[in-house]
Amino acid sequence: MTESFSYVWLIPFLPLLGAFINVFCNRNPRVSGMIACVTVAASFLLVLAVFFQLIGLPEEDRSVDVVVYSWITAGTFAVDVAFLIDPLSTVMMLVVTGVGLLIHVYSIGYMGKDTCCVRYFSYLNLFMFAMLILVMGNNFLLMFVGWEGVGLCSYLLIGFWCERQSAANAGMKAFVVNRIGDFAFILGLLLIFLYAGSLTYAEVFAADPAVLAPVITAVTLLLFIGAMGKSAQVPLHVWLPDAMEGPTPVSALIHAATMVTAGVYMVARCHALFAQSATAMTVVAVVGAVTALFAAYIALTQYDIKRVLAYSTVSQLGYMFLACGVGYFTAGIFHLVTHAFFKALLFMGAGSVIHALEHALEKGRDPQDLRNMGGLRDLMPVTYKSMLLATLAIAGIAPFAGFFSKDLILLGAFVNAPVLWLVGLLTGAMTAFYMFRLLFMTFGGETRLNRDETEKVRESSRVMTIPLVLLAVLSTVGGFIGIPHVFAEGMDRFGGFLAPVFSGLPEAQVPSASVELVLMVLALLMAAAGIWGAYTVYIRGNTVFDRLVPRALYTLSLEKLYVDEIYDAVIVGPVRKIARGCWRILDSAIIDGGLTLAALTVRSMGNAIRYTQTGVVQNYALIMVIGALVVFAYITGFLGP
Amino acid sequence: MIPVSYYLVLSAVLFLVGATGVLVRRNAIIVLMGIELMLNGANLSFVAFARQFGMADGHIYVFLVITVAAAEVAIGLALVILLFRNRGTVNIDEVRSLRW
Amino acid sequence: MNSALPAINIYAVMPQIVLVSAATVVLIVGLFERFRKGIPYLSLLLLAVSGVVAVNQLGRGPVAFSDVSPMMVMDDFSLVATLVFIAGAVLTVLISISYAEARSIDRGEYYALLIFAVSGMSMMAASTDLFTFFLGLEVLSISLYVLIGFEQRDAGSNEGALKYFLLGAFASGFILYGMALLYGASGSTEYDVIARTLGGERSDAVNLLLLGGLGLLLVGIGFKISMVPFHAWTPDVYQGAPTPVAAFLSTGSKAAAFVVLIRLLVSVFPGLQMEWIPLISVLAILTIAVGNVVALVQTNLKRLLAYSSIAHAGYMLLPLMAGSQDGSASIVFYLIVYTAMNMGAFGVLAVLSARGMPCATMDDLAGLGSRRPLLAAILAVVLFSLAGIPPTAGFMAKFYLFSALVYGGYVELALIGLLFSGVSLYYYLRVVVWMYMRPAAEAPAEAAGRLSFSGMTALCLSALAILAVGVFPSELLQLAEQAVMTLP
Amino acid sequence: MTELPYLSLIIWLPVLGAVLLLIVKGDTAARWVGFGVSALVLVLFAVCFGAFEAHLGEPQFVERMPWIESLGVSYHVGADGISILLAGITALMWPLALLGTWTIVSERVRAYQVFMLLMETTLMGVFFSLDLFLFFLFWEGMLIPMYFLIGIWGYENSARAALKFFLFAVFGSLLMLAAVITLAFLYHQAHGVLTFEMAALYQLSIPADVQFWLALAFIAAFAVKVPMVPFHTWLPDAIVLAVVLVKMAAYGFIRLTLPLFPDALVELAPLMCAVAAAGIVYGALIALAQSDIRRMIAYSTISHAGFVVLGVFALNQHGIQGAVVHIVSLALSTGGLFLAAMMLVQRRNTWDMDAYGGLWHTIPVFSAFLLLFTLASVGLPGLSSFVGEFLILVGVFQQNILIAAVAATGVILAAVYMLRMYRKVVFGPLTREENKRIRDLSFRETAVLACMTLFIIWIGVYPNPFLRTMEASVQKLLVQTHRLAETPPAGMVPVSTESIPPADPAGPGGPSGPDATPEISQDTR
Repeated sequence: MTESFSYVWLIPFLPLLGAFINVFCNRNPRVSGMIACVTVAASFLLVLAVFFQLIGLPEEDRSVDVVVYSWITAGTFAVDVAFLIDPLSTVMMLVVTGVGLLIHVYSIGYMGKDTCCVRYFSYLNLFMFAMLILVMGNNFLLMFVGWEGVGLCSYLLIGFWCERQSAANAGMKAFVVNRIGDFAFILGLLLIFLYAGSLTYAEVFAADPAVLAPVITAVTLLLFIGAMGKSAQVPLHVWLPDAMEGPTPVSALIHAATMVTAGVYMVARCHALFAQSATAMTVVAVVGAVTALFAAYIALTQYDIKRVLAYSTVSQLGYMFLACGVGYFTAGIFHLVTHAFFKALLFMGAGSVIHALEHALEKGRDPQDLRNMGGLRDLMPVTYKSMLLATLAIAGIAPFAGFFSKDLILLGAFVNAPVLWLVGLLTGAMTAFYMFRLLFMTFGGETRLNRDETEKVRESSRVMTIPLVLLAVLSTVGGFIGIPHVFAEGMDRFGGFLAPVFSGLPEAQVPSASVELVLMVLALLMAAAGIWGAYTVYIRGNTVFDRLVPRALYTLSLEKLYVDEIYDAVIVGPVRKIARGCWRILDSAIIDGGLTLAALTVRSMGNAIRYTQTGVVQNYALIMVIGALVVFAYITGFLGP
Repeated sequence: MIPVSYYLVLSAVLFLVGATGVLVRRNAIIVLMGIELMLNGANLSFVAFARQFGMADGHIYVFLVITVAAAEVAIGLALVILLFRNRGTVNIDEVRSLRW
Repeated sequence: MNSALPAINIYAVMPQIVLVSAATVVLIVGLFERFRKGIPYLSLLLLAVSGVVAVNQLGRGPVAFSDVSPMMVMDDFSLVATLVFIAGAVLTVLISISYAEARSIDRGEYYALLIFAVSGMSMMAASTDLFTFFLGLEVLSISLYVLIGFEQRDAGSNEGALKYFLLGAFASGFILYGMALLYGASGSTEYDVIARTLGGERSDAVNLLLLGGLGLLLVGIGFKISMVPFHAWTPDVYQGAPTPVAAFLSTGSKAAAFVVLIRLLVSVFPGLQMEWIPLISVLAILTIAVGNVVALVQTNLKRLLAYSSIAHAGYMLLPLMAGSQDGSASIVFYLIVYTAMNMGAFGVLAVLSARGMPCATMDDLAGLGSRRPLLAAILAVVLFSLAGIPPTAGFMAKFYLFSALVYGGYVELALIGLLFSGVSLYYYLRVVVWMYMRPAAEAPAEAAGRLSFSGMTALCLSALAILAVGVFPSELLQLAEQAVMTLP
Repeated sequence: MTELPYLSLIIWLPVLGAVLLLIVKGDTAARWVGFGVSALVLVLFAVCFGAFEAHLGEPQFVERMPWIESLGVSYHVGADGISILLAGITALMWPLALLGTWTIVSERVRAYQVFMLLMETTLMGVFFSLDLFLFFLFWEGMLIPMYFLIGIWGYENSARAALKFFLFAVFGSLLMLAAVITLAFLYHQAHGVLTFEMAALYQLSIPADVQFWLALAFIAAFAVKVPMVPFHTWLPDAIVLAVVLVKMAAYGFIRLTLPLFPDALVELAPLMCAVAAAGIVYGALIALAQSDIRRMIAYSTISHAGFVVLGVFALNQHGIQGAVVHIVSLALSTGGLFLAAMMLVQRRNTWDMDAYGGLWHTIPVFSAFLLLFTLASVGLPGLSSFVGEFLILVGVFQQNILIAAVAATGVILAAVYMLRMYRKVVFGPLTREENKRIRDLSFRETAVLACMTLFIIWIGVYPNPFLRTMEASVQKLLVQTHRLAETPPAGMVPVSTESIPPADPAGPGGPSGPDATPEISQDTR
């Protein structure tokens, strides 16, 4: 059994090899992209092989541990480098390598002209390696390796144009915020090891619930804090919008399709633990819902095309956590997959636009600012059409991919926590609004480019548009892998495939078919309302909302609820002050100063005694006599014992 | 017969007078004399004790001490002369260039 | 008194006789101007001869000068001490040669007095009677008075000599008075008799005399070893004296006084332990403290070494408290090592100043590491040894000394001593800082030419000895143990 | 076991090299001699390591001969799993350091090589000594070369720094000396034999209160050198050799403090853990406020050293093994970081972070290496530090969850200060004219850093060879350490039977939340 999967180590290894070759053996920018793509493609093929091999197995055997070597062994602590092949990891591998491959190809077009593209592709390959380690690892520690590895690549890629101060800062912010999550994650791992005595999934999940019972809430919450960092959940979301400083394909790959979903994957992977703690589940669901709403609210007013998408990503990730929190892990993963399709597509489309405008716009005009766009529909038809499909998908319009996954989530929320369902519904409307706002401002209406600029705008090259088209197809039909029961019994292939993984969970409550249908219609209506709103405002130029919505609400959204400023004031500033204080006051003044004072005291004693040495011989004699008298008096008993 | 303690007291007084002389007189010659006085105080004790014990060694010691003292004084006077040559003074409290 | 002449064993005083004769020969030969250049080498030869004589007698067991009234004894203790003195004198002669020539004090008397001083010290070491001790002390002191003031034209030398003379004679007065009291208490000045008196029943008056005598002796000996508060002369005299003489003063005369102190406290006055142990421990700690703390603020090198020598005297006082053979042996070992160290330290200064290079303050040493690498390296070794850092002999000596103290049950004293020796590092290392880590302010106008060969020989010998003993101390340790074996 | 006295050769060969250096003329020749000798030591060590039998846990390659018999001192050396690892990293680092500073040290080259070789001797001596006196001798003797290395080849204010360091170190070791003597004395009292053999002294049973004071004295010596807050203020001025000292001092803790004073540890270990954890945060915070690269690295070392101490005083297999791995990795990562920084400073002559910026495009190779060392210091999984840090945390977690949590915040802060440095130095716009002309690393420099990188990655990816080497020795040490103490050696027996706390009566899944962690920590004890 295990032997038949013994090749899986190649899956992460090949991209690593690609990175290695690009770093050490290759100086040619043209070849670098090829190397990167070929290695990822090879990985993708291997993943497909894994997938089919897995399908060929009976359901109960679809979980295979492949041990590569023993990694850390110290006393009772033993962790292997070993991979877990099961439906969940296979789905993730498919998404990572599949979407990753498309983005790699797209990158050739997007980054091919950059002087540093060798470096770029090696980072990208390194990222694939880390991400695959994350999803394939069969224990928490290996997951953590990937977890930090993707963080590192994210850091490097966000700061890819490091000569820009803002990029450098954004990279660091991403890494540090992630570290805060990782801190909790590590503590979670330590707690697990302390109580369960192992970090291997199989052993931890199979352990007697009583073993972890005393700390299960703590463990799951700590793990979830880690997930919040990685998946940019409120309040640790602040790094993701800034992360848009990186090249756009990076945003597509890392900050939309794969890395940010690691948190969701982790929660799903640990469903056995989360399910044991009602508190943790509630927290996950509430944080997810709040994040979804919160980010959607901010996205409503942003003008930077990538920032809108970034907040949208945060919001969609919120949906996924909401799904997990209400026990619909399958739905969460489903949304993860469809989101990977359409959000990658959206980013790549945005990249295509930015790429075109970069060359066209006059100096000083921001190619990412929606206010500098408009009317690009005819100039960039492929981009426009694919983005339209993706926008429909994310808005949850049937029968595009997002509809099915989001529907399942809302269903779960409705069954378990109606309040959260309302939040989700509202968010859906907002999502439709801001996404169509983006679409209309970019492609619709009158162009805001001047004539010279307009003439320079070109549709992107094939190498960029083909991935767009492919993803557009996936965004359109991707939802059909998980058709709900109401429409066709037994067509939920996706749920069926993942079922063995989540088999340990209690059976989910399913409302009646009619309720389900009503919910769908409601969701669709909300989406339609959002689209209508966007159309009214941005195509028709109706100012009805300006009058309806209080100014403060608008500003609050535009200024991203001042979260960065609050952090600066509450955390960053004080920490800096404390650090300086520790240094200047505690370290320099008190500790070092105290030592100096001690030294000075001794020295001044020395000086005091030194100046009794007057040079006058009779003084010396006097000292002697006094000493002699004391000695004499003492020893003959006049003085002492 | 004068008891031995009288001699001892006298010797102690001599010793202390000599020591006081060393401490308070500025003239190097007189300081030297103070030291001689101290030694003689000790000598007196020796003699007194020797007399009390009826032994000769104490007396012999005194002779030896007197010889040693003479040698010391010779050196001392030479040093004082050198001092006078170098500095033109025999006041020892003015000799204080080596200090601190 | 016995009417017959007491049987005399002339071999018992052989080393002293050889030394005195040697001094006399040097004195006489020194009268002839034409031998002037050869005098130091003659002195070296004669010192070597006396050394051979002393070595020859090692291990022969105690031999008393006379059965009736021993006066002096030749045992391993006195022989080892004599050998240390001779070694110190040899080194002193070696570093004196160029120094004396440069200062025009290279006269026969200089070396003769040096050997006289050694004979005095040897006499002190061998004495078993307060009176021979006193005579040895005076021979030593009178030689030193002259040696310190040997640079007649130099006001500093003169002042130093006068101070040492006045205070030394003052201290002699104390010693003599103390001797008188002890004589009064026991009817004799022999150590054995005094010890017996202490051992038997004794009246209050006798006890008072004994205690007073001991106290006054301690004052006098304390003066010689620069024990606080009888130390005040040390820096002034070291600073004023010709540098080789200061070296000799800081090693030989101090060692001689220590040898006597060991003999007195360990074999004569153990009966009064209750009285002198607290006293000596307080004074030892005071000595260590004052020496180290004041040395911290010194910039004049000779004064710095003077205070350092005060501090070292303090360390050496400590194991007396242990009262064990280990304790005495550790002092002997320390004295040997200390002689090599201080000879090295003063020797470097002597060699430097012999070539007209200024070496009064630390500033003068700036950049020595690059100007005179060998000399600087030697001084560094010596200073690290003085500080007690392995792999130098200084560390072994300190280790042995503090071990003895701890084994004697005085952990607190050991701790205090160790802490102050930590303080001492500051000033030793400051010298190293100046030598290696400060550039010379301006290239000093040095007299061109090589450093004196003899001086460098002495310095290399010291440094090598320090390192060798630091790594292989066994032989020397055994010697020290053997030396104290015959002490009761 | 073997024909050659390998350990003595390893210890004394550098001294021979130093003597040889006194003869050779010329800077280049001196460099080659220094490098050659240290490389030879490395080769010898490799042979030794190859013959080492890890499963034994006993000292191997033992040499023993009488030395100072009257003091009960013998020349007794041997290597067990812990010492061989630490000696190994020393043997590896020395040729690399000499090669790395080939041109950085351009003044008094010969003396530099001499002192470096002498220091190698003392370090090896410390690691291989099985006699307490011998250990102390090497321990103290190291101060001399170290003093000169800091004082002469250090950076600004180096003379003062050297003096400060020396005083700190000596005060610590003098206390230890007193304790060493006392130990021998106690042994003499109990058994009538004067000896400094560590193995013999381990067997000594000492009253708990005496143990307490002796342990404090030993700790003082080691804490100063690690350095632990608040005995650290010498470090920022004398950073040059910080990494070496961490190694030594931690070794001292492991080799001496633990097995000699088991009873005292019951009281002292939690205290040490707490101080170490505080030090981690404290050092990291101050590193955060630095704009001088050297001082930043210094304070980061203080922080990392806190981890090492924490691991040691976790008193279990995980903690100690983690500590040793962390020491090794510290030598590589912080050593590499500092070496790289020195190379940069050699080119630009300033330690101020703000004087750099935008180096990525001018000197990419350097930037890549600096990144790697930065990440290793940050504790990125897959690189060496992570293994050590994680094992340490595993170890400490079993003792006290709160302390472990505090220590783990160091992980966050490390990322902040390290990346801040990296951002300032390498990222950002290239504004300064003089930064545009910096040369990238030469082949020699690249080779040195690449070699360190290789080991960093090796330990990160496959640390088991290292862990296995010391496993048996650490076990033996723990048996020794816990012989009298009441706490069972956690981590040595299967966790399933030992470490699982009794089920919490408060009930599973109760809304205890993260606040419950302090209570848990009490439960587990």
